[in-house]
Amino acid sequence: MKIKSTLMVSALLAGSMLTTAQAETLKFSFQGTLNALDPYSLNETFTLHALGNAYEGLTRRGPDLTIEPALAESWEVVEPNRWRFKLREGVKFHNGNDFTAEDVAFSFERVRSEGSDLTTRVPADATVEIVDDYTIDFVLSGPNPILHYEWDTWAIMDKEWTEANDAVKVTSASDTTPNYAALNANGTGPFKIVSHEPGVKTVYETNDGWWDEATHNLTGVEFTPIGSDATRVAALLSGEMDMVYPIPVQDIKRINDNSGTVALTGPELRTIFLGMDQMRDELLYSDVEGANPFKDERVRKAFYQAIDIEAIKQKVMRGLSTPSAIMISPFLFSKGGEFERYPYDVDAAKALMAEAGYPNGFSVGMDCPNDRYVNDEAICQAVAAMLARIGVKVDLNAQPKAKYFAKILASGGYDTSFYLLGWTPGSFDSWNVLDNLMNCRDESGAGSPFNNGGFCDAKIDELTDQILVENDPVKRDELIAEAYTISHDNAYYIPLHQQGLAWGVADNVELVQRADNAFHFRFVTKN
Amino acid sequence: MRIADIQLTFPAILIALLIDGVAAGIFGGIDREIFAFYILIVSLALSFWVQYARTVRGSTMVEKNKEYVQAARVIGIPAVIIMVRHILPNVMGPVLVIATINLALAIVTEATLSFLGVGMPPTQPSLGTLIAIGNDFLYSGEWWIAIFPGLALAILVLNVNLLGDWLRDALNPKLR
Amino acid sequence: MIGFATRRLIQAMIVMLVVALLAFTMFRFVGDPINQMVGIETSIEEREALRERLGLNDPIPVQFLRFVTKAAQFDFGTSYQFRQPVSELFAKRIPATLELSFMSALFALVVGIPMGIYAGLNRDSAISKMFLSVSLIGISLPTFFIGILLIFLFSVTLQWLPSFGRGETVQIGSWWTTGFLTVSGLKALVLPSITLGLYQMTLIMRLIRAEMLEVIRTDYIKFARARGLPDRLVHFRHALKNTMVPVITITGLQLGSIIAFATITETVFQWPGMGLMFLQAVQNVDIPIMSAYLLLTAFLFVAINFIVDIMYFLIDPRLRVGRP
Amino acid sequence: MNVLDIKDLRVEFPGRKSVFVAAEGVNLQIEAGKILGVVGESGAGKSTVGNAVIGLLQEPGHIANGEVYLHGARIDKLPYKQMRKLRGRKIGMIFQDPLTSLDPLQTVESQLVETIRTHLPLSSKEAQNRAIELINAVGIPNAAERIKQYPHQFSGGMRQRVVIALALCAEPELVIADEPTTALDVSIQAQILELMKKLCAERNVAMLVITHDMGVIADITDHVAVMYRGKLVEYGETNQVLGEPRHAYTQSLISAVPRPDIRVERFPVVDYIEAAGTPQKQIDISTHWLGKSRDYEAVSGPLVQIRELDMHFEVKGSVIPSRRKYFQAVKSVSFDIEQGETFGVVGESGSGKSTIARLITGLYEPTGGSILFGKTELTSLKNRREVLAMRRQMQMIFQDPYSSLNARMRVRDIIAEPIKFHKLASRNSEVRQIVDDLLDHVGLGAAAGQKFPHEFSGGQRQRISIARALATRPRFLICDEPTSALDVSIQAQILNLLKDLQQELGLTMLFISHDLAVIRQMCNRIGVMKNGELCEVADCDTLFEAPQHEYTKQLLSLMPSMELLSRANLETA
Repeated sequence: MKIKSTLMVSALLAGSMLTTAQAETLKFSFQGTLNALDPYSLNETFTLHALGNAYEGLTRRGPDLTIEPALAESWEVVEPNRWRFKLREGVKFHNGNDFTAEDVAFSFERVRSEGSDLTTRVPADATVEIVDDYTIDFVLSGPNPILHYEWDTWAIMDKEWTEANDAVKVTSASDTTPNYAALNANGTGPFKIVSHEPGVKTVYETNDGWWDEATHNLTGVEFTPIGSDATRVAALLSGEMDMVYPIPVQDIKRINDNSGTVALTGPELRTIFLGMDQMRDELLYSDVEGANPFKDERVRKAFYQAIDIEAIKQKVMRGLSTPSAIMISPFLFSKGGEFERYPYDVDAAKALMAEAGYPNGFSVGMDCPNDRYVNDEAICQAVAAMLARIGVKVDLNAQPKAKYFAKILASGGYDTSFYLLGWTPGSFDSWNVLDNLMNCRDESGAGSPFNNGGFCDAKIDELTDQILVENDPVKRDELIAEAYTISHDNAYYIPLHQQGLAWGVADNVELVQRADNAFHFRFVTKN
Repeated sequence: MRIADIQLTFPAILIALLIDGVAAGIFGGIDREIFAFYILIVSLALSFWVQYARTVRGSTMVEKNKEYVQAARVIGIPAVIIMVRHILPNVMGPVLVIATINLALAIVTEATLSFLGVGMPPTQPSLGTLIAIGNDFLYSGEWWIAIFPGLALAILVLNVNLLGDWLRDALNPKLR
Repeated sequence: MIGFATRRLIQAMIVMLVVALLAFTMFRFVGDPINQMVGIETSIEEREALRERLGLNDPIPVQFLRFVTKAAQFDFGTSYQFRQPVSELFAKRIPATLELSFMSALFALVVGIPMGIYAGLNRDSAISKMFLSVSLIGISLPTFFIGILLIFLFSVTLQWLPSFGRGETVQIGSWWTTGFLTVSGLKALVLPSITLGLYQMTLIMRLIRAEMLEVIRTDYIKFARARGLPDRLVHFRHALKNTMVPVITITGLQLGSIIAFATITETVFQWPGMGLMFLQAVQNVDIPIMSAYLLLTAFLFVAINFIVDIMYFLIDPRLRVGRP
Repeated sequence: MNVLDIKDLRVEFPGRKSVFVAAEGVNLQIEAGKILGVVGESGAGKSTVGNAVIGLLQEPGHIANGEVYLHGARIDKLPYKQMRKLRGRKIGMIFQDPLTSLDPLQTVESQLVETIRTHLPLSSKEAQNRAIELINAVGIPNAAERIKQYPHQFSGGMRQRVVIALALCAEPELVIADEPTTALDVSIQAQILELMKKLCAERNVAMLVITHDMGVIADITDHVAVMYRGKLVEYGETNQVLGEPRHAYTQSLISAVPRPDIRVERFPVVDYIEAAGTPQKQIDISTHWLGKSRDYEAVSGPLVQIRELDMHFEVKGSVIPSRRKYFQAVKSVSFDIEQGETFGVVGESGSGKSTIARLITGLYEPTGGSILFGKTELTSLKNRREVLAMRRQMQMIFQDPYSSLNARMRVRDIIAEPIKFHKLASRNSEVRQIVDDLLDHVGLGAAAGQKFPHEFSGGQRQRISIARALATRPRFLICDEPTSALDVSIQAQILNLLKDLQQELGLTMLFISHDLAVIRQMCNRIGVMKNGELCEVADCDTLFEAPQHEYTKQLLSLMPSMELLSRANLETA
């Protein structure tokens, strides 16, 4: 009886809630905020894709991340160093302006101008040549088979609109006056941004003049950031939200058990791994004096083998992770499946430690973020506990990401001995991983800036350069595999897993969960 | 007292947050696991001292005009000794009362700091950290992770209050 | 009175300046803003260039001077993350925080005062003892936890009240938005106000009770009874009014901390107020927002203190006339 | 017919372990227009009787037996609501302390009007008029204006008038006045008593006056009841009871009252009075530590010479000196205190007499003038050792026996503190011995040292204060109203003790009091103070027999007449 009355009340309330919103308005929430609307001001997954519903690039990616034509109908490498893009005709910006090659050329200059956070979208020494209104050439200094890999998140802006509104200069943090483009959006995409209150709410409306046929049935979208995990989940459970992400792994069961909601999970592209200082002669945070144990391959392997990755998967990630043997998701590298992790073997690890001269282990400080990756702090705790079994005492320093990154990156002088980090190659290509994480670097970070441990393997550097200019896919993949093998054999990094994606969705909503954690409204239908 | 007034403009939680930030900035190079504990203590202490200062000041202003203080002055006892031997024991009552309430507040603040991600390191769990962690598990059906530390805290606070009441009476010779 | 006001004003300005200095110095250590302003792949040189453009490489006194000069003209700079003038951002967020704080204070007073009076007048009754114990449990649970529990109960399980946000708001004037005028706005206020006001309510209740117990013992209450005045007059006109002076002091101070504690509540309920913005700013090391927030809370606190002092004058006639 | 008739009243206060009987077998009657006094010392149960009549006994106290009739109607069993209606309407009450009896946050008018309208069916306008009339009737000028003011804007005496007006608000038939003048200065006290007497006669009100002050009884009552430990020991016409007391307690009580008209060497020690104990061990002063010759420099002439002493307090501070406001507490006061004499200073509250004491002991620093102690100029002492040497020679006994002892120290430690501090004894055992002897000497017994101050009565605490003052072996003792908080019988004991000590130890004393009668018993010479100025200095007898200054004459004229009081016991002293 009681249940029945509760149900009645909730039904009534649900009814009253529904009447206030149109049935086809999608309400969703993400943990972070959408700040400036300028598509070049922040190179960050959520921002790029939230804006990607209003702005489009020359290419786009489908549900399975394959590259599709978007504003460019087709493209070809006409000469090894010259790419020709045929642009789509009849495309209009939200304000009614026509989309032409002028706009692409303008966006090309703007994206690599000072203040842009997306300068890597185009090579620094490339130039652009307009062939005609709907054809444009990109001229490079050398071959680059992955030139367009990240162009789905390089939004094409309207030259006329940007110039008219005095927004040619990219909105940068150092600006003292707000840039028009930071508060308004004018793209070609399926949705228009009609109101934007940073950190509070962003409202989208369907763009009826979109060039492509709409597969969604939405009239509008409301985005509200909710920082607190529990509140975000509550908003879904109470029916106030149609979709929220990410959801904590421990709440997946609850969301599935709840009638009317379901948790969508899947592997993400981001690889979580452990890095070790292999550059300094003595570790900053350790009781080992006069030596750096991480310079010894046996110690690195001992650490590797001491970690029970299955336990982390089951206990910490609640099954929602894919243990990884290499530094990239198998989705993004065809030969990824050929690698295997060193087996979990405490005795072998102990033997390695003894062999390396640390039979009783040593102590080491570990840096860990506590608000960046899925259960990041819990993973570190688990790792610390596992390493204790081989005598390594880990002093864990878990901090919010603002402090964490300031400490372990170049800006903090790579102030770490042992750290946990996650990496998604923006181009979905291994070269990005090698270039950022595995090449030699100097103390200021020139080279691979995110090789925090600072290991240096000339062979990997050499391979990286070859991979960049190798246009033959098969040969290229072999070179990549070779680089990863070197890393694996030397245990330069300890890859842990690809973390899982977890989205909470109302039953009446159908959508596509892409492995890059991007949410595109054009795949959504709401009944 | 002006300093106290200024500090009152910062609520305890912000002070703790800021001190924690500053300490981490200054002692960034030192092992956090060892120092987090002390940093937390210092930041909590620094955020609560004002209340004690104000209360003691209020009581002292009353006590110092009492004749026993004047009697001590007539004997010639110096101010410092009068403060320590005569006034201090007589102003401890209200201090104990706030202390008992503040103990709860300190634990709660510690929990809140953990909620904000700057509390105790995870390898040294505290009641507050437990509640903050359990908070994330409330919906998953693992309600006990947060509820039991919460209950423990409530019972602790209740007991400390009773202890405080008892202590206040026990230290007062009038009620002995 | 005017002398008093100017004296307080000068004090207030000194307080504000010190707060500004403290806030400014402390933020140097909170973290590196640059990391939060750019994507992870941005190169070191670009980061350095940005740092230089922001003036973060200047000596701290120079930065502080620049900050204070601008702040004096209500220019708090541009937010690093939102890339909008901080003053505009705050103008949009202030109504949310003030409405929430107002409702919490109201809740604390409306519930706390009667409970305090009851517990003061009937010190040995079972209900009074229950009030006291329950209130003790109330203060021993952290705000965020209470918030989540309330959401769990009233939003998720019963689905009576919204779990986040302000509901629908109505624009009044050029910049004030209010949630008081819509049903969803009022519904949205309920849970955050209770969460935020619970601690203050406990405090006010305990304070009123203690003061009542004191006042009830005074001669003038005895005399009022001896004159045959009905209990209603004795309790409310004489006793309650006399408990009000300390209550106003504490409540005034508490109002300041309500606004500050709102940071946590706003985070839990995704309440689009200043506190939420502040905590986000802390996470992202958005120094302009952090400094402006601290200055603003300090200002509000000073303003509230000032109002409290004025209220003393209204309530206590002994302060109203100059002494001979 | 009697307005009030109390028959066989018994009031009990049940405690956790036993029942405390606050009043027992009390029978009293008052006729309209008459005043009945109930007199007794603290704890005698006199206030209990008043509270029982008006139904305001402190919980859990209750009337266990007996009946109370008002105009023949029994009122002790009335339900709460009906009793409340009687209060203020039929029975008015006046409390002791006018400073705390009025709600500080309400105007006098609103307190009057609310009381009037509670009891009488008047419109607010009518009630207001009645309030003004009442205020006029109790002798406050400018009633219409002053009524709008708040209690703190009235002086103590004026406030007590307001309290009386409030008590008379609804034309009660009976007024209970509980110590109505105890907190007031002599001159004000006389006026208030006069007013009460007048109103009582004019309005034909029966009045029950509860007091410990024989002067008040003698002044205004028609009948008097003497209470001792909850029991009525004597009841009769005032003339008879005071003039020819029959009960031994009444006799001893009366004999302990200091008289302004005659001087006695010692107050008679009356066995009936609660035993304070006599020294359990006689100390031979000539050999004892206490009497040991002190290494003080010899002085010829006056011990203390005060010249042109000035003291002002800053009332309102300001950065600009011209805007500061001062209160002149002591104005150009000069006098000498001879060695071995007791110099009395008398005056009303606020006259600056206590300020002088504090200036001499160094608690305050004078703003002008000089204080010569022996050959040392106290105002110019800089060296700490010299200051301490001076402090040791003069000690002070304070007024309030409750706050003058640190509640958290044992009595032994309190008394030992000055000895240890000034290093007057070489060993701890010696200190202990001295403390024990001192306690014995002031009549408490060495066992008292173990206890805490709160375990003692007011009189006993004052003895502790005296012991502490003696612990530095001073040659100059300042007594600031040492007995004003004590009952008469205790006062008599303390005054005797002080006299004895002075004689034994050859002390010089400065004795400050508002009570002329006490001053007369204690002092060789007297100075009269008013508003910070010394009006007159004269020998004790001269001052009382032939006062010179107008103010002295006025003060003397306001003394309640004690002629009624029996002199029987005085001769036995």
